[in-house]
Amino acid sequence: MNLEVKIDELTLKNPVMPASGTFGFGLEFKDIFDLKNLGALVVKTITKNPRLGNRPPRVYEVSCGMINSIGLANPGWDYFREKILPQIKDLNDILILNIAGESVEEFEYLAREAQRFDEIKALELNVSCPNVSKGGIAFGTDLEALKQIVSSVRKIYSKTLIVKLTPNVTDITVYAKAAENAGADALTLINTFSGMVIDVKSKKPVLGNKHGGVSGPAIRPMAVKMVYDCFKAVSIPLIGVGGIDSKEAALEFFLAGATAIQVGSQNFVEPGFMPRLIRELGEYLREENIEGIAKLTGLAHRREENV
Amino acid sequence: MNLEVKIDELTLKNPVMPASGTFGFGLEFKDIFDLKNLGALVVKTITKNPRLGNRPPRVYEVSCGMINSIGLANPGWDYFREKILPQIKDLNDILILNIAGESVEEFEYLAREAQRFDEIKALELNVSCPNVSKGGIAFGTDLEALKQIVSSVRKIYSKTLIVKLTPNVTDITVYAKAAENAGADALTLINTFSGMVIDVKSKKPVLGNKHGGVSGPAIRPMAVKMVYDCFKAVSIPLIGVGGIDSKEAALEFFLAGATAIQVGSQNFVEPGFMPRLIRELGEYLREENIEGIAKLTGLAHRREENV
Amino acid sequence: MQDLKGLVVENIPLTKEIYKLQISVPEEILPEIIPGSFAMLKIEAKGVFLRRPFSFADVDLKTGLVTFYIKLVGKGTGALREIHPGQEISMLLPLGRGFTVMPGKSLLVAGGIGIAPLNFLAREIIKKGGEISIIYGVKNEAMFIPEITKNFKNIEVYSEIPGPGKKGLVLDGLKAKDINSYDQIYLCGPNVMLQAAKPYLQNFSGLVEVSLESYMACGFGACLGCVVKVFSNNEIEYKKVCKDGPVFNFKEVVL
Amino acid sequence: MQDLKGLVVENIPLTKEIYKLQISVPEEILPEIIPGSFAMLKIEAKGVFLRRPFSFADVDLKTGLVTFYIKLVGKGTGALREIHPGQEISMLLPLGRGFTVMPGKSLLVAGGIGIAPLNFLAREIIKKGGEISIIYGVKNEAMFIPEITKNFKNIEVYSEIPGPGKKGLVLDGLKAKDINSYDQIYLCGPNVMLQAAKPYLQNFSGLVEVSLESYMACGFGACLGCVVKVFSNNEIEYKKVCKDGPVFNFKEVVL
Ligand SMILES: Cc1cc2nc3c(=O)[nH]c(=O)nc-3n(C[C@H](O)[C@H](O)[C@H](O)COP(=O)(O)OP(=O)(O)OC[C@H]3O[C@@H](n4cnc5c(N)ncnc54)[C@H](O)[C@@H]3O)c2cc1C
Ligand SMILES: Cc1cc2nc3c(=O)[nH]c(=O)nc-3n(C[C@H](O)[C@H](O)[C@H](O)COP(=O)(O)OP(=O)(O)OC[C@H]3O[C@@H](n4cnc5c(N)ncnc54)[C@H](O)[C@@H]3O)c2cc1C
Ligand SMILES: Cc1cc2nc3c(=O)[nH]c(=O)nc-3n(C[C@H](O)[C@H](O)[C@H](O)COP(=O)(O)O)c2cc1C
Ligand SMILES: Cc1cc2nc3c(=O)[nH]c(=O)nc-3n(C[C@H](O)[C@H](O)[C@H](O)COP(=O)(O)O)c2cc1C
Ligand code: FES
Ligand code: FES
Repeated sequence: MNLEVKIDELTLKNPVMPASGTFGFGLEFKDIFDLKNLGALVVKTITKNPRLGNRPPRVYEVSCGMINSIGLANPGWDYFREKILPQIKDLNDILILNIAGESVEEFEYLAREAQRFDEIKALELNVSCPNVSKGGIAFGTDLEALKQIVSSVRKIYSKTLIVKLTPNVTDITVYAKAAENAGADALTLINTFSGMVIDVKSKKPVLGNKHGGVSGPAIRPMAVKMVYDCFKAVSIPLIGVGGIDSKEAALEFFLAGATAIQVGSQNFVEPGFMPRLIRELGEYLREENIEGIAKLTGLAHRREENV
Repeated sequence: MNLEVKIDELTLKNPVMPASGTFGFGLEFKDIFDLKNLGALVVKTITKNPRLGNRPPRVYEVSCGMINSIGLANPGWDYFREKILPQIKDLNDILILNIAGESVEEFEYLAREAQRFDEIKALELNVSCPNVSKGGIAFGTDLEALKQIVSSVRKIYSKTLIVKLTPNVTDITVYAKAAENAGADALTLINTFSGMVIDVKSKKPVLGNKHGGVSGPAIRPMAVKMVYDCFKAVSIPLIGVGGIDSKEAALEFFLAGATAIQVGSQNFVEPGFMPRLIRELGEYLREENIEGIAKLTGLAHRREENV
Repeated sequence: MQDLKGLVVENIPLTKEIYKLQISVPEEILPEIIPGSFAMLKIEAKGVFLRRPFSFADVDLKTGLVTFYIKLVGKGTGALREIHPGQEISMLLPLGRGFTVMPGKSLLVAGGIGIAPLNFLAREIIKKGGEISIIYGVKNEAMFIPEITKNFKNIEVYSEIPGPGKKGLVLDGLKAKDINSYDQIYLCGPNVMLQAAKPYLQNFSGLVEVSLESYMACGFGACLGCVVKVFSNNEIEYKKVCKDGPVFNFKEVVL
Repeated sequence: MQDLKGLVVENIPLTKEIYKLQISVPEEILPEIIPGSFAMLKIEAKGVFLRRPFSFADVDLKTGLVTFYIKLVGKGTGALREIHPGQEISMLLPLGRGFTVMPGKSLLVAGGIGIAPLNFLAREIIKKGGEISIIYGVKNEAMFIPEITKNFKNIEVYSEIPGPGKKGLVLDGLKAKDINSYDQIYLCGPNVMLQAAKPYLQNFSGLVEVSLESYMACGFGACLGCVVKVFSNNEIEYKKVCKDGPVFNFKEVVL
């Protein structure tokens, strides 16, 4: 039984990878499992300059999920390149660098840098973070900006280019098509939903930054629908993410049209979840006598026609 | 302690009402409590012609909520007027008729009819149902269509006009302002989030109509944020709805900017929830020594400035 | 309908997949509970939002106990299995339109956990002086409730794979009967069983009633979620399983 | 850090608001648990998604038991109170950077449930031959853990409203001491207490350590959610309470 999947030119030994920002740089998880088990390693978003991130509190629980306003806290590209990249480059064969910029130029700068490092196998453009005031989600909801970023980076970056979209739009397929046309090799669907929690005692928003991004099982039905809709709209591979906390949840994404999946918030609740999921997916294929996980991609569409 | 709130010209004895479609025509709840206790009675969406609704399954559980694809099943205006209105007109002083149309003309037709009935105190326009192929959410996400419906109905309907918006848009404040400018007296925020659940066994979407609308506590942080954002954007009263399942949840909406609130899915789980909520809100005001519930509206905004 | 608290009195496994839950409920409500009616139980567990519907499998007017036979299928029924005697449980009840109890000879056809409401119905028919025969088909040992066969004399058990009773399907049992010797027939079981039985009962002249299942959000007619297609008065209609049913005229139901 | 299953051995109420949870954990992990470190407990209850952090209040190397003192504040701590001896609980442990145990005379300043890690620290200091004094301030009777005062000789209790010990705040206790007679000071308590103590300890020349709380999603440095402002090397930085702390140099923390 075969867990291998292909994203553009990359062959992942299995379709399971961490969602950016929920796995640090992987180092925190080394005690729990061997990161070589993962299909790929996706790091926390890196920006050109270091970012402190938003003021705390930055995380809070919500019904069946959590809300965060980390605000892309990260040590910046130079520090990452010098101090972190050497530590993590051998943790997994496929290292995916997630980047964000406050301007097209910053995206270009980072793409140019990433292009130089063989150990970086793919870029994931975060045009969808709801927690930064400049850039962030604004790029992800502004169709023209999205096209410009993707096509500019495409010109510079010749390896696998993944674009991560925000769900906070009227019709995500429009953005998916735009990213595809601008040269994306794959899409990650989705980032967090914009939300807010108000503390009844203090009568103020709980988060220091007032609003944040909602993740976890609460957003899964929306994420699945977006993968399903985009599967019909584009022909590049989709990486599904949003509330995956079980084998069944992961399978929903494959059936909806995902080629691979990312695990986010569940990593906090169960740091050993990803290796368990990989094992369970393998068992599932065996039990169901399905030759490869890739056979599941988009199956919910085909079944429909026979109803 | 005063639970009274004003929505346009209407004075509600308390700010709690059912969300359309989760309370039938109120008749199913008569065994459980006296509907006179409610601030208002909002009925299931009525359309011009009867609608069977979508094929089953039409409801399913999701993490911290549910998904539905009822598809505005209803007996149509004529039946409603003849058979149902007489039965329910005395259940509560403030009867709010929720309507949807497949065209502007249908909205106009229903508004003209509603205008004739004194027992109907307000209209709530459902331009946001994700479960019908014609009209429905398309109106709610198309700014021009929204303006046209609201202004057409406004010309015909002189009583309180409420517009219920969909959350499935990039920026809800744009729609809120458009509805306000087109003559809405109040806004209901929000309808369900578009979503999908896939059955892993059958490898097909669970719902007969494939996708549906997600409601319940899962969507609350998004709903609260939308109320918060719209409170800054418009000056007409807001009716908050989305995942209210406790006094604390209701208070979040008031603090974010709601003048009144609606309870949806929780009515299914605890049919006596609304009278309990009304009682608990009264107790809360007493304990906190707050003179009236209206004092809470938007307080999270004011507090912020003092940080 | 009332929303009230019951007190769990017993919760024991009967087989690997089925357990029996007995709950003490307030006396006033007991007379309203009839065969075919059901309750929506509130299960306080991680990941369970909606209530879950279960048919009354028995009511004891003397002890004030109601019985449910529950098959383990997912998180709700999994969590409910852990509820302890002495714990309270919130229940909406009684719900739905029950069976029409009729005099004469009745044939009861149960598939799997479909035996639950038919157990109650059988007792009620006998109490009212009627005669019953039961065909009780199960998949395997794990789906077979032994105490059912102790309750009734005229009961035939079929098992899909060799197990309790004869090997075979419910339909085999039905075919072995002279169905026209009965005055009415009642069914409850999975859709495949109902579909198989349908053509076979089409010409039966008496009353045929079926208790249906469907996914429910509210259980009392408010959400319109639980509908099934029914063909009556020459019209296709959607009817609510929770309120117009769960018991329907078998001949009118579009399966 | 390990993700392992502990076995609940005891779970008893100490006051109306505080309970004591004792869990048996695998032997190998015990030596890694130091005062100030904590565990993230997975609570299987309706509406609880994230784990919850609790400081070790004691570790018994002989019995393999770890002790937590838990204050009832919301749904997680509410559900955890219902966990029974014999049930398993998933725990991530040990987490965080603990206290620096030093020789000489130590003053421990606890506010409310802040006594939990300091109880462990006090035992450890004594074990290593150090001397301790404890100031233990509580709001009222319901926040006071009687067994703490049995554990230690040099302990003074203050209660905000008349209750156990003297009436007064932790700060009153601090003022009554000649703090310069101590070699180091350790604190754990609510922010108001820390803020009040801050100016008072600013000139103390020895080590002052504080164990901080903050809202945590992961507890092991992956989410960057739990940060506090720290002023060190002339720079304002955000540090992770879960990994860089929860124990910090009190003088560097921006409260
Ligand atoms: C009127 C009626 C009477 C019933 N009587 C009995 C009975 O006496 N004994 C018994 O064991 N079972 C009975 N059932 C079925 C029982 O309700 C489901 O097995 C149970 O709800 C499954 O819950 P779960 O959380 O374990 O499953 P889940 O994990 O939620 O899902 C497993 C499957 O169970 C079904 N299901 C889940 N929730 C519901 C729901 N709210 N309504 C309907 N189906 C659902 C779905 O098909 C789903 O795919 C009855 C159902 C109905 C409608
Ligand atoms: C390092 C550390 C050690 C702690 N040690 C103890 C201890 O020994 N004994 C003890 O009683 N308490 C301790 N706490 C506090 C304890 O974690 C919270 O009281 C608990 O998580 C509340 O959970 P809840 O579900 O009951 O509250 P909720 O209903 O979720 O919320 C109530 C309040 O509790 C706080 N809280 C909730 N979840 C968390 C979380 N994941 N992280 C931090 N704060 C949270 C928030 O301020 C929230 O407003 C510690 C906290 C930290 C960070
Ligand atoms: C604490 C936290 C931090 C995150 N940081 C990032 C980030 O830096 N870059 C990014 O692209 N997405 C970030 N995300 C979004 C996740 O990658 C993912 O898209 C989202 O959480 C949905 O997946 P989930 O429901 O499995 O958590 C973050 C999410 C969380 C919860
Ligand atoms: C079963 C169901 C049916 C609904 N039908 C309607 C409807 O007919 N008209 C409408 O405007 N909204 C309808 N809604 C949306 C609700 O009114 C409400 O906006 C939504 O459920 C969010 O609130 P909640 O989270 O409290 O359920 C329906 C929701 C549910 C769950
Ligand atoms: S379950 Fe809600 S109408 Fe039947
Ligand atoms: S709680 Fe996640 S980094 Fe500290």
